[in-house]
Amino acid sequence: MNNLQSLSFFYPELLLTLVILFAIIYDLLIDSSESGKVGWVLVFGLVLVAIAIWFQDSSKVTTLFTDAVVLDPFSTFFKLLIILATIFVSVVSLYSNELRDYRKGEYFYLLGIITFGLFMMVSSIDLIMVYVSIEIVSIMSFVLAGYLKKNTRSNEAALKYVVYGAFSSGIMLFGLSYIYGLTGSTNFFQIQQILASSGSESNSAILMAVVMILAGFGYKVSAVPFHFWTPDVYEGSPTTITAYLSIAPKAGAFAMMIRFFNQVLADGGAMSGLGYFSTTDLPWASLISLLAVLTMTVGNVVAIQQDNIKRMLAYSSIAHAGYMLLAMPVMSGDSIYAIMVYLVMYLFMNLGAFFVVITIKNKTDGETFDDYKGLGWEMPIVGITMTLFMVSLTGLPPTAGFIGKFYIFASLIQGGGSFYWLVVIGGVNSVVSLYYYLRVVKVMYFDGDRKDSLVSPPKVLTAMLLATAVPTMVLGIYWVPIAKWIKESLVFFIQTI
Amino acid sequence: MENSFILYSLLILFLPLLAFVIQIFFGKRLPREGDWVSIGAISITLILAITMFVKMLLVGDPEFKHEASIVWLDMGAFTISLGFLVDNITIIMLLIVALISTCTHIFSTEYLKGDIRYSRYFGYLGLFTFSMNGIVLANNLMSMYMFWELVGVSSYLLIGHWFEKDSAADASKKAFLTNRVGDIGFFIGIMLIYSAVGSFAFTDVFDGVASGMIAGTTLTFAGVGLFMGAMGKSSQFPLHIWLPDAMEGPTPVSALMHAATMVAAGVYLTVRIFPILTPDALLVVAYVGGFTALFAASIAITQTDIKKVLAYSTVSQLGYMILAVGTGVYTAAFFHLLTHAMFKANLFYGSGSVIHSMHHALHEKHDHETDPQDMHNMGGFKDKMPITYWSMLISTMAIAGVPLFSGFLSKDAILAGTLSFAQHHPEHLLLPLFGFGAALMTAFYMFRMIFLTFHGEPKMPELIDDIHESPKEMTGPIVLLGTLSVYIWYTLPNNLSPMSSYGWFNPKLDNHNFKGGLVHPIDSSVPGSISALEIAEHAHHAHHMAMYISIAVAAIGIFLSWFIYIKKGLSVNALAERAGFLYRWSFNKYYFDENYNKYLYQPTLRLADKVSWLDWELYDKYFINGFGRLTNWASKVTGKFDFDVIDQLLVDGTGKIANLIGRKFKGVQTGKLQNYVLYVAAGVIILMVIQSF
Amino acid sequence: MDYILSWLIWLPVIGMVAIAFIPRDKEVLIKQSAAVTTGLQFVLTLVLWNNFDSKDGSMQFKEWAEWIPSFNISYYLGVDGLSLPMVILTGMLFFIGVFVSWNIKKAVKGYFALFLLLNTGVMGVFLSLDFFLFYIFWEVMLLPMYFLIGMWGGPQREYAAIKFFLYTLFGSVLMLIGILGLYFSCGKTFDILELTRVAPEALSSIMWWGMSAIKVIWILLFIGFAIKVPVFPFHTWLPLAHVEAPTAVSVLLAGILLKLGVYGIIRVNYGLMPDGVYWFSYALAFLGLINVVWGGLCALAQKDLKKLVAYSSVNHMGYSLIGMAAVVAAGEAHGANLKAAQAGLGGAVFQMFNHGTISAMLFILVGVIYERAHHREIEGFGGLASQMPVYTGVTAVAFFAGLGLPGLSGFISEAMCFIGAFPVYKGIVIASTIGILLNAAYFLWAFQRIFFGELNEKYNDLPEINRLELFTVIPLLVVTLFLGIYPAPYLDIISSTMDTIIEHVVSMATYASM
Amino acid sequence: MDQLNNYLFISAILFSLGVFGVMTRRNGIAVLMGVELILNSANLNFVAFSRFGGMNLDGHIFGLIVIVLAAAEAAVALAIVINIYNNLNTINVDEASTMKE
Repeated sequence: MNNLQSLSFFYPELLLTLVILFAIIYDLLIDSSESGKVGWVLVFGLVLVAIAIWFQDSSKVTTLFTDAVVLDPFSTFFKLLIILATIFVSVVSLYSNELRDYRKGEYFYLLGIITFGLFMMVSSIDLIMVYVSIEIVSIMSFVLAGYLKKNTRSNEAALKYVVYGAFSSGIMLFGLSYIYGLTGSTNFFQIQQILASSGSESNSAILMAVVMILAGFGYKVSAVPFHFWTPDVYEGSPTTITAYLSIAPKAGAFAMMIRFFNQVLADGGAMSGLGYFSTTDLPWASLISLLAVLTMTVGNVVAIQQDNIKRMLAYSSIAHAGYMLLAMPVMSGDSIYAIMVYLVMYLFMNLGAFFVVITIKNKTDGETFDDYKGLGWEMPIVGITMTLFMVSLTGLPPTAGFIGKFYIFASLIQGGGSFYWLVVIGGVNSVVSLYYYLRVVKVMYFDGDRKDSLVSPPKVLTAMLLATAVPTMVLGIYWVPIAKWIKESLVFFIQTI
Repeated sequence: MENSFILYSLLILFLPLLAFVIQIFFGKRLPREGDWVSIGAISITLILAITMFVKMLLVGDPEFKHEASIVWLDMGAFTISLGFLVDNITIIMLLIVALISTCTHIFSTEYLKGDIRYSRYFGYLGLFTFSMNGIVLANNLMSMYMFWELVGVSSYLLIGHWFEKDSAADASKKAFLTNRVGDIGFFIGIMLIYSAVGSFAFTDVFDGVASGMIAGTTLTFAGVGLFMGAMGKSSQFPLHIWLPDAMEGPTPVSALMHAATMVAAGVYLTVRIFPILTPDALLVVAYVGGFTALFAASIAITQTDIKKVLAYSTVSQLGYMILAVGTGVYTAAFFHLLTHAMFKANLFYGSGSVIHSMHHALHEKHDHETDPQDMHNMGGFKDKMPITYWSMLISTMAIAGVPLFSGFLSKDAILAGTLSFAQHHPEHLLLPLFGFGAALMTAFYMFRMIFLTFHGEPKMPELIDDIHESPKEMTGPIVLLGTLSVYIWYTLPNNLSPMSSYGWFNPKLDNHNFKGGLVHPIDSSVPGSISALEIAEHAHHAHHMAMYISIAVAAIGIFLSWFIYIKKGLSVNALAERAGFLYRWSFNKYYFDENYNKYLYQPTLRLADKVSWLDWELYDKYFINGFGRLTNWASKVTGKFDFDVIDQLLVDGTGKIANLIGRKFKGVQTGKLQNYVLYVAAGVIILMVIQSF
Repeated sequence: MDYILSWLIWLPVIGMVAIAFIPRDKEVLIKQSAAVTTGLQFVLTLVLWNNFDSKDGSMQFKEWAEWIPSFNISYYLGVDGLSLPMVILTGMLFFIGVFVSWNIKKAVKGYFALFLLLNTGVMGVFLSLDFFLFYIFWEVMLLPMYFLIGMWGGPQREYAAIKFFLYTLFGSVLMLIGILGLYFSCGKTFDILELTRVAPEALSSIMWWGMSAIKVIWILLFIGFAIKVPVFPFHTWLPLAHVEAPTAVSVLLAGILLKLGVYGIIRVNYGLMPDGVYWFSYALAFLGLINVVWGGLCALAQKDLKKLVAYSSVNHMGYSLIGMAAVVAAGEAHGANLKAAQAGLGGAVFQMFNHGTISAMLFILVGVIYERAHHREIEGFGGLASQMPVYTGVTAVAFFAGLGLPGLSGFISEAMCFIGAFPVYKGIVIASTIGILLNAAYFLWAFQRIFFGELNEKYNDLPEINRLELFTVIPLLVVTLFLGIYPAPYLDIISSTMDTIIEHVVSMATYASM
Repeated sequence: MDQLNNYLFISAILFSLGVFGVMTRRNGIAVLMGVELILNSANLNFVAFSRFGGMNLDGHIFGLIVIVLAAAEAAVALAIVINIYNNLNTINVDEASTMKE
């Protein structure tokens, strides 16, 4: 489909662009003290975009812009997910004390641009688009990570992020260049065709290239050993941005990774339920399995040592990336489904946990365990929701986190005996994770003095906590509609040449 | 008729329980702390028992037997029935229990007057009587086992009546645990039998054995297992250790339980299960019994505590009975059980009476140091306590086996059985030697006790004025039981000769048949065993010889005792010195307690400590928590690795090395060049890989 | 009657919500609400019992509702002779537990809310017929337990709580894997009854890593349950958790939560993997033996009374394991000895109940003395019998029940376990009869040290056990005594179901070479 | 083919230099230059493949886009470094290490 025709299928993105432009202009018109209004503009705009996406008929899968991006239910699902995360984060950002002293207009439209980048990320089927979308997201993230200009930690986070980010995307680019060199194309499907028809003599080059590309993906989903930026950046960035980084780019990167592995390195047959069939005879499954195991183990194990809750959550997000990666090697429809389910569950519980961190930081200006002492008594709603999030992150029923893990484990077990060891390791890991998640609960309830006076956070924050807590709870008990929706979204564009 | 026996049995069983319940809940609030409730209940059971006994005599049928049972536990195929078996043995045993129990109740009203737990004491007596009757009435192994344990508990509670004393508390625990050792065997025996026969009821078990459902070694083991229960309860070697310690309980309790009834339960059990004991099992029984008889007697010789003497004497006498079962004359064992119950209970009452008055005397003198039970503090009480003295003397003569007294008859029957057994099995000559040896020692130490207590000069003259005869609540039972130690009660109405045990109890052998008497031995169910009649005839043939020997032996024992303690023909101390280690061994009960403590209890406790340490300090702390620690350690190391190795060493380190080398060569350029080359080399490798296609 | 099981499960949640709306300073009202809720639930369990048809060995009062169709998950409840006694026990102990915790001072509202949540979890596990539901309830118990121990417990409470949580979670993760393995290899269903029909055959043809799937899944599930039982070597959480937990929680932990393990093994492992039963039965009996001996020896060595009681649980649950293993006696290989199987399995199930009442009693009594003396060192007491005669009497009965005295319920179940297991595991049973002795030894020794001897002067004004405490102990005592004398009511409930289980295990076992 | 190999060789060297630079330089600007080197090595690859591999112009386009993005990235990165300099008075990467385990 050529560029002009494509535009008619591209209206949600165009709408988003308009919203961003409007926000930029609006920001120029208003006073610094009112810059929060830009946030509402963004939120409102995003809602519109979401409606647009929701009513856009994506069931007829199609490629746009001469096969650069696709429109399919799979991308629609991720777009909605990303919008949801962005809306949550935007609203909370308005009430975060960290950002109080800064002009916020930029902040919000940068968020908007990231959203746009993520839209591209989840729908790109061309190496160029892959790189461009990753860069859009990354560059905006660098800025946002360093948004607290006067805060040296934020600066430091930004610096580390930018160096790591640029470096890994550079390496990825180098890897992409080899893929291009090997196949002469940047289009996923053509690459797949050529790889499938070529013999095994170029395997070593492919392997190297894919490892380099994995560096880029790994950096985005923060998989070990490309995760080193994560703790520092998460700790230093504004907490709202940390929350955002832990969800949205991760979701986008997963979407991208699924597409890449499923359409470039495999035969795309996963959707038909046939499971993974490698285009080349290289052991992608084992490679990703190894990555997944390393990721969750390192994430969980190192998280135990943390004293800073934000940093702990950073490691926890590494671990969760590991759980999701766990389902990747199966590459069956169910495993992708499981990852998608997990992402939904993860969105609520992880955002919720970060919102609690923000709430507490607003109150005590601290984010270490000591700052949480006795909090459960002082702020009952915060305490209870945090407990719920922690329990959910551990993966205990009846919470959303359990359902996510349940789907992941189920897809692995369905994948057959060769994946059982992954399940066992995943299970043991969740036991380990219990230790540090419960530490938060312990500190909140068991440590410190019980205070009789109650403190309540701002109403909007409370509402946001509930807005994440209620789904975390409810989805743990009844998730049929979500599962159904995801199931329907599990259609992505497959070009047969 | 049939119904009335069962009904009476039910009443006999449950009345004491009722008394127990009333005492426990309301005893303290009743007038006289409710002792009349217990006495009333027990008296009714005595009346009922006597009624049953009389009825039994009237029926006069040795085969007399009533059974009734209910299904207690029903799982479909697996069921347990509980029930009564009322036959002559049962009724006689019920009578013994009821009689001694009543006596004990009455005796106790005086003996325990003013005790702080007076009502509870009577309650426990009720509980005991209930459980003991339960054992007696049981028609199956399971319910017997259950009451068996309950008896153990009541014994525990009564021995520990004065639990403030550590020794009493220790003794009660020891009694229970030692019994439990035996009970393990009992239970294993039950399981062996049940898994083969599929029923617990005696009749089924006997039939099962007769039909060969269980035989050979298994049956032997089952028999020995059941016998282990008896060993525990009847305090047989090597489980005898608890009974002497049990004397820490109030003396009436010792009389009731640790002399007459409870300890006899073991004998009762072996009598009951006699038909299923294989010859091998019987040999085990015989040797254990025989050895215990001699062994305990040898300890009794040197004891100075009056109750300890009686305790060891009880152990020894129980050994006798067990020996009798083992040699096949099990009705003789039961007969001895009967006579022994009377005279030994009486001896305990007598000793209780003595201790009671000693206690009072010491109390008057405000002396709380002197041991009121030590015979070395007594002497010359004969005139002060004539009733006690004469009754005890009668009982002593009975136990020593002097003709005209009951013990003579029963002991003679046992010894005859033993002797005949040895005659037919010469390799087991040891058994009669055990028997006669024990008889000799019994005569000796019993008279030693009498002489030391009642004769000679008072050892503590300052007390003698305060020594008085006990009140009639105490002397009454003493007189009664003393009277019952005379032979005539056991041979009536058929026989008045003191030399023959033929009477209402024992049958007469007439023309290869049992005639008269209510307790006929029955044939063993074990196929191929010698018949009861043959055993009886063998014993009958040995009867005279055994009688002469036993009279001689008793006479020698009594004479020696008189010679040493009255005539002072031999110095006790000199004897003790000359006997040296023998004396010390005997006096220290062969160091059994010490050795058990050293080689059994302490190692067990140490093992427990070790296991607990292993469990908690090692397994849990290092293994289980080790996982946690490992994770933690891994966490630290990984965290460190993250920062130190990757960040500091690899990333910064390269720079540092570069700097270092740069400084060394005073030119940054050179240093960098070398690193440069390194990375170029890496790049070249990448290229070479690509060139490979 | 239609939704009685649902009522049983959700009633505590209603109570919890109600408590959530009561201001936290109205402590009495909170306690009363908890008492009313659990009381109602207890009454409901009795109603359930009354309407239960004991002749019917299958599931009764079934409730089914669609839940997650894509995974074939349903809300499926039912009760049979195996679960009914446990349900009654749960109702009773939670009701009593409210009164045991009447003197809780800290955060009353939170305590009772969590208490009721725990109640729902426990009840749910016993009544679920859907494996997924079962698992959810299983896990729901963990968090309240964590808080109850960690917040209201003794000095080492936090350590104990997290240890309990980690241990149990480890087991339940393995269980989850097992459940999923079953789901995918047995026709994608979580319905336990359906699995019971399908699994024995379906599993026998599957191999994983050269091992039969039966073995793999058996082990996974067994470890999950064994940690709850607790079976040696998964028992070390127990002494700690019991010791640190507040009295009421110890009561529930020992009284009900441990039973979940045995219940799970019988319901799930036995139902779904009869071949596994045959394969594992010796190991099961052997583990039982170790539990008996190890627990007994450890109890003997304890200086802390509560720890002693805790180890006694290890010891007592060993009997249950031994009895359970006897179910194979009904198979051809052991001469179709139905009697032994009935005795063993029945004994094991009876032992669950009896240990529930007896250990609950013991923990309450330990709590009583701790409340007064503020310590639990066995050596630190002495002579209390003269100071607190009623307490002594009650404790004596409880201890005697613990050591398996005839006339008290523990004896019957222990004897049944032994008798049942004996024909199959002679050596193991004979070895484990040493437990009879150890039981008596540690209880009597402790009893002597606490109650006998001269009264420790520190305690000559120690108050006697009060009415409230008596009220919590006496019902248990009565049940123990009643079932000890007349076990028929209990055995009536279970016997048909036991037959069903035995029949199922024996007939469904394919004796496939595993 | 030989010519392609030459280009690949050069790009590999550039890549290695870039990696080395990123890893060893303390100066923030220099580190960013290392990144640029990496990106340019990739660009070189793209163009070389496109030119010598007998392929379409995708490679050229890719190269152009990368240049644009590299510029944007560099702008942002430099802004961050400047900000660091404002706050810490240094652009030494090592000194920005307040966050560690």
